[in-house]
Amino acid sequence: MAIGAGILRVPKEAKKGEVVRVQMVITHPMSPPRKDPATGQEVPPHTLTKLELFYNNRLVSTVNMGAGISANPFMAIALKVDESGVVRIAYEDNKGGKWDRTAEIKVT
Amino acid sequence: MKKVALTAITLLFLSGMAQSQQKKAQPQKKEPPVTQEEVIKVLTSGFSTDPRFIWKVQQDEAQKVCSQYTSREAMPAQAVQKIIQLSQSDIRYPQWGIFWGDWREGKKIVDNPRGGRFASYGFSDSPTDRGGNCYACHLIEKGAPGGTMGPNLYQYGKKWNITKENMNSPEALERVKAVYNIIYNAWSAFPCSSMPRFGHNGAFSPEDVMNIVTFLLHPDSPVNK
Amino acid sequence: MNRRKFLALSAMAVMGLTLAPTLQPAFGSTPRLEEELQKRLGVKLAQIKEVGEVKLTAPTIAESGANVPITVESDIPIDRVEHLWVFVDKNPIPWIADVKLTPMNGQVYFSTRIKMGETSNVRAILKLKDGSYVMATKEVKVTAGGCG
Amino acid sequence: MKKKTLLALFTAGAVAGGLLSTKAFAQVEGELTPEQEMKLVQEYNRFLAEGINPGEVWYEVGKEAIKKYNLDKCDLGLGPGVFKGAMTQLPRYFADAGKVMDLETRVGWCLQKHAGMTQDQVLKFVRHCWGKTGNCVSEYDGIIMYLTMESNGQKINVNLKDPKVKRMYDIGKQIYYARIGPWDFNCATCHAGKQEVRIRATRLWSADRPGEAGNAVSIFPKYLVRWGLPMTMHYRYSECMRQMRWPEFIPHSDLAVALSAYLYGTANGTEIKAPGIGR
Repeated sequence: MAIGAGILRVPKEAKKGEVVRVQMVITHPMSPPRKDPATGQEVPPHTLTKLELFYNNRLVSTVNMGAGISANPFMAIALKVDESGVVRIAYEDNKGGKWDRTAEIKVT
Repeated sequence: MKKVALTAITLLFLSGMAQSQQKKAQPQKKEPPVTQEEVIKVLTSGFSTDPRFIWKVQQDEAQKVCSQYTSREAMPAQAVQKIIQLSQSDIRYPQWGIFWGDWREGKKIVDNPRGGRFASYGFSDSPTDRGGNCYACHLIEKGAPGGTMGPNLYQYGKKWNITKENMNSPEALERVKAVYNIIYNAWSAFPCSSMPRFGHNGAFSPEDVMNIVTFLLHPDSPVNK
Repeated sequence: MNRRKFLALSAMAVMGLTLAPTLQPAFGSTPRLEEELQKRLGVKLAQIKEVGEVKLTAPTIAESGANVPITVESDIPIDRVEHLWVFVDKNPIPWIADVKLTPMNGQVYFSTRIKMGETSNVRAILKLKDGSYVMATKEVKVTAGGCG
Repeated sequence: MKKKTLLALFTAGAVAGGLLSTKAFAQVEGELTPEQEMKLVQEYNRFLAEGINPGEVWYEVGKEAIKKYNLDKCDLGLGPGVFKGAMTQLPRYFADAGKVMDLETRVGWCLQKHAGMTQDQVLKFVRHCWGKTGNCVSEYDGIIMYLTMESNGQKINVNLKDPKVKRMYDIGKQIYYARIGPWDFNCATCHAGKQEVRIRATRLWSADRPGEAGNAVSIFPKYLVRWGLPMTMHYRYSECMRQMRWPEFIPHSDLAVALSAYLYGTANGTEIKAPGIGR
C-alpha cells in the first residue's frame, strides 16, 4: 500500500432525499515543511491539497487542505441522495499524486 | 548506574506469588509450581543479549522481595521491615551534608522526561540525558500537566510551612533530609513504592537529589509560588 | 457565592461585548490569524459574528495535539451557505482546511482530525450567500499524554 | 457545584454566542481537578473513536501480504488458512512447534516455514516501522491487523485448562510483577491497583479493575495517532519495556508469549474489537 490508498465509506442504501455521511480515510503523511534534525536540511512539505466529492459526476464539494490536517486524514461530509448513484472522491497532493475512489449508494 | 543490582548476582525470584495466583482458573490436576529457573529462562529469552543492557535483568535483594507481592498491603511486616532496613542503610548524602541546593538545577531534572531508555530501533535517550520524568507521575508546578500516580507536589514546601525565615531551622532541615531520603531511595519510607530509587540506582547523584529537594521545598521555587 | 457573582458579571460582559462587537478587536485573536483571515476571507475576526446556529464539536482537552477530532455542523439551511473554513488561532499556519459547499450536500456537516501545536481556540467559520460570515469557537487544551 | 458552573457558562455562552468563551474557560479550567481532567481526556478518546479508524486501511495491506508470503498455509490452531475466530483461542499450544505461541509468534513461525524467511529476516520484517513516526506502512502490521480483525466481534477464549498454556500464564503473571532494572519498574507499576490514576494526561488501565485488561488488549493492533500507524501487541511490549528501562525486548520470544498468555488469559470473555485508536 502506498500513499493515497484509503477507505471510502457510505451507507449501501438510503431513502430518497436522505442526507447521508460520506466518510473517508486516506493514507498520507500530511507532513509540514520542516528541518531534518539530523542533517539540518529543509524538508519540503508533503500534503494532500485538494479533494473533490462527486455524486453521479456532479461536483458536490471541494475541500482544500494543508499540513494542518492530521496524518492519514479522516474526513466526513454530508451528501443528499435523491437517486441511486456513484459517490466518487478525487484527491491530489502537492507532489503531483492524484487518486480517486468510488462507492455506490442505492436509493430504496 | 554502576551500583545497581550488584548486591546480588542471581536473577530474580518471586516465590510468594506462585501460590497466591493459582487459585483462579486452575486445572484439576496439580501441576508442579513454576520454578525460579523457568521464569528466569523465559525472561532472559525475551531480551537482547547486548552487554550494554542485559545486566539490567539482574535483581538486587530489595527488588526480589518486592517482586513477590502484588501490593504493599499484601506484604508481611517482616518484608516491610527488611526493605526499610535495606533502603535506609543505603542512603548517601552530599559531602557537605544537608544544605539547600539550587532549585533551578533541580527544576531541569524534574522537567526533563529523558534518561535511561534504550531501544535499538530508535526513541533512545542519550547517555547524557539525566531527567527524572517527574511529571509523568506528579503534579508539581501550577498548571503544568502531570500524572496522579504519585502525590500532588504543588506547594510542597508551603505544606511543610517552610518559609524564608525558618528555612535554616533544625526542623526545616529535618524536613529537607526526610524528602531527600524519599527521592534518594523511596523505599526507605515507602517500601516497594512505584517510585524509582533514583539515588540508590545511580540515576541521580547526591547533589542532584539535593537540587530536586530544593526545587520542591525552597520558598523561592516556582513550586511554592 | 463569589464565583456565582463573577459568573453573572462575566456573562453580562459577554453579552455586552457581543452586542457591540466592533468596539475592539475580538478577544483571543492573534496577528497570524488576522493575517490569514484577511488573505482568505478578506475580513477581520471582529467582523465575524459568533452564532449558536453554528455548532463546533471538539474535545475540551486533547491528549495529543497531533490529532484533534472536530465536527462542524449547522442548522442554517444549506442553500444559504457557500463555504466553510476551519482555523486554529495559534498554529504556525492557522488555516486548516476549507470546504466549498453546494445544495447537494443537503446539510452543513464537516468532520475531520486536525493538528494543534498548543492550547488554542479552534474556529469554524461559514460564509453565507448574503456575503456575511458567522462562526463557532471552541478552546481546546492540548496536553501531554503517555510516559514521556 | 462545578457541574453547575460549567452549565452556567455554557448557557451564558450559548446566549451570547460564546464569543468570550476563552476567558470563561480559563476560569473554569484552573479549577478542574485531575479526575475531571481525566474524564475530559476520555471524552477526547471517544471523539477519536468516531468515524473511520485509519488503522483499518492496514486490513487490505495484510490481505495482500498473506497471499504474497504464503500465509494462507499458516495454521493458527483451527487449520491451515482458517483465520476467522483464530485469534480468540491464542495463545495456545502448537504441537508442530512444540510450544505455546501467541498470534504474532505463530505468524513469525509461519513466515519461516512458508515464506522461507530466516529468524533474523522475520525480526527485521516485524520491526520495519518500529521507531518511525512518519507515514510508515509495514506488511507485518497489516498481516497482524488482518488476522486479528478476522476475529472481530468474537470473544477471547484462551484455554487455561491446558496445563501448558496455564504454565505460561503463571510465568507471565510473575513477570508482570517482577521489578527489574535501574528504575525498579514492573508492568504493575502502571497497570495494577484499584485506584484510577493517570500518567501525565493518560488514564492507565489496571489489571486489578474488572474488565480493564480485556478492554486494553482486545483493541490491539491499536492505531496511534501520534505516529500514524497501528501498534501491534509486541511493539507495545517493546515500548513498555523501553519506558521501564528494561533491557531491549525481542519480539516473538517466550517472554512475549508469557505476557500474552497472562494478559489474554485475563481478558477471556472480552470481545475482540480491532483496531483501537488512541494517542
